[in-house]
Amino acid sequence: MTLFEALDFALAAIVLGLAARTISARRVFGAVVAYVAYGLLLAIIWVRLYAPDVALTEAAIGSGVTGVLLISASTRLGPLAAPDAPPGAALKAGAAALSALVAGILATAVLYLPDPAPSLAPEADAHLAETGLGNAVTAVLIAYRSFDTMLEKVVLVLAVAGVWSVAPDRFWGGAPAPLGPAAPDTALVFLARILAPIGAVIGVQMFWVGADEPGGAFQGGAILAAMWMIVMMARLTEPPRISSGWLRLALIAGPGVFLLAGLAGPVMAGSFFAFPPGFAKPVILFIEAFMVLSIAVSLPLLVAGPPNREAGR
Amino acid sequence: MNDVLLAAAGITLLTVGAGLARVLSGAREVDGLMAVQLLGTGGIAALLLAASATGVAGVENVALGLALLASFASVAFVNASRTQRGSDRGENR
Amino acid sequence: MSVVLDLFTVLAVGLGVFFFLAGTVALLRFPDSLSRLHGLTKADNLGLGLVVLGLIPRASSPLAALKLIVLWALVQLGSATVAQMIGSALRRREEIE
Amino acid sequence: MSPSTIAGLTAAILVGLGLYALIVNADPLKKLLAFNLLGSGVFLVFGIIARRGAVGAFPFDPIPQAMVITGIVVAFAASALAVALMLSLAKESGRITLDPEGETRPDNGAENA
Repeated sequence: MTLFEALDFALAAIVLGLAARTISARRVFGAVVAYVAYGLLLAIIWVRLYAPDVALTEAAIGSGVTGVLLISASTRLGPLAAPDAPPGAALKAGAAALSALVAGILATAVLYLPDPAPSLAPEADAHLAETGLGNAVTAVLIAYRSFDTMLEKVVLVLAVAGVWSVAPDRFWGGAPAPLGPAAPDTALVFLARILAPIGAVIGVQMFWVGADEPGGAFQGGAILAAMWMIVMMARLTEPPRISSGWLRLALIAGPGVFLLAGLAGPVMAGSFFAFPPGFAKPVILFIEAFMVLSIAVSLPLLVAGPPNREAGR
Repeated sequence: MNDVLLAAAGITLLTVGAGLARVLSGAREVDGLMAVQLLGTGGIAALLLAASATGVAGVENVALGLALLASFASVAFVNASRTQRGSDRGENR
Repeated sequence: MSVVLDLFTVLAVGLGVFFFLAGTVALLRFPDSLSRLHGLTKADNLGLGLVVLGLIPRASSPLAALKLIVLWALVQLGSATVAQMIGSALRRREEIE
Repeated sequence: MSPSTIAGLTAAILVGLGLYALIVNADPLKKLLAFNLLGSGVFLVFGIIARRGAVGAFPFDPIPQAMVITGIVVAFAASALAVALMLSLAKESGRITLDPEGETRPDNGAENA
């Protein structure tokens, strides 16, 4: 066994240990701490698999923003967490057997994947020049599989609408609960004041270089979202009222602009979601800019939850 | 030289990872937060070492993203533990 | 010249790794939370700082080197704030109990 | 063993762990965590398929990777919706169990770890 094999095994063991800790921790708080650490290490495994784009997304959304969502949920639900009756031994044994079976089938499938593996990489590369992009992952997201990505933005809008819809009628149009305590740490206020502007610049830069290097609309948008959230956690700003026009416009800007560009395809380039040849890169970056806006707005709103104050306040 | 850097990356990651695993098996929640913080910094160091050794494009961008978010989850945790303790005792601080 | 620089890199990175090790040991061995916090912040500050210092000679361009330094500064800002917050949370807990 | 095989086996175990916890844990928030673990295991399988699709100068197949990126965002959106539903369930009923008889049962211990 080489040194690097040993390191890979050790990394896998720690990741699995953290996963086990996540599901076995008695209190949700401890479980979420383990989950955030798990997400961090998973991002490093993604780097090992030559997937820096995914690693960034996993670190920002899978670990960071999801962690904040779960931790704030556990705070609000914590006092209510009445312990349920523990599951019976039969249920545990059955679940263990089923899980072992599924894991076994999956492991077998992984070990007997066809060799040589099928790959679309040459096709993706062959048409990369037509998009004017250098990052094949961005090309897949915005050009080759653009319909998927557009609908995925629609899912985000629907999720925000779904979260808002659980609010009682009298709070409709009001603002969600604040993200931090009434008197935040002064150190946190300082951090938010310094970090947020720098982070905003880096987020925009990450979107911009995403055309050619790892990065892109999702990663840049997620970092901008995190910066807005840290400003709200320091109580420098409050979550906006959900009736505000700019907010709703920003939410639908991503899928809206994407859809319009797709509909303009038949006129400009001959088919739906086709971009005019020679002019594809500016169109792609234009669409992506609005996607960044929508992602940066929708992720914090999903974390903030339904409105809990009346619209007048 | 590159192998030395990669080995350093691996050792750093395993050290902080093992420390975290050890701490989380204990009962002290605050220590878990500290260990996650150390894991974040160690992970960034490991990524930078790996980026320098392998020259794979974009790894240092991942490190930059992690650096921005390093404090993010911990801030939420401390805020949450404050709110939790406050509500346990029916007070705000 | 490059041998000297390589030696410098190995030395600085090695020392950085040592500090991560020291921080982990502090986390596991120190008796109370405040001293664990103290040991930890020293370690991750110096650990990452030395690793960055060691990698600067290998940076492909001055801009890449600057990026490394900015990254280190960001981590410092974040971890110092978190340490402060954890410290005052511990303090409040002591006052209550 | 290659890094992608190790990651693939890790993914299989993650799916198993997530599925087990999803069935066994009664607390909806823990179910949500388990669901996220299961999901990241599935994403990791996509990741190794992308890595195995390395051809020539390309170190990975970009199509599965792009699908994982959209997948992570959708998983987060689903988690946020689930949290909102839990919070409103808690507000309506004052408890967060999915068990309709949970309240009438004797409170026999927190040992459901």
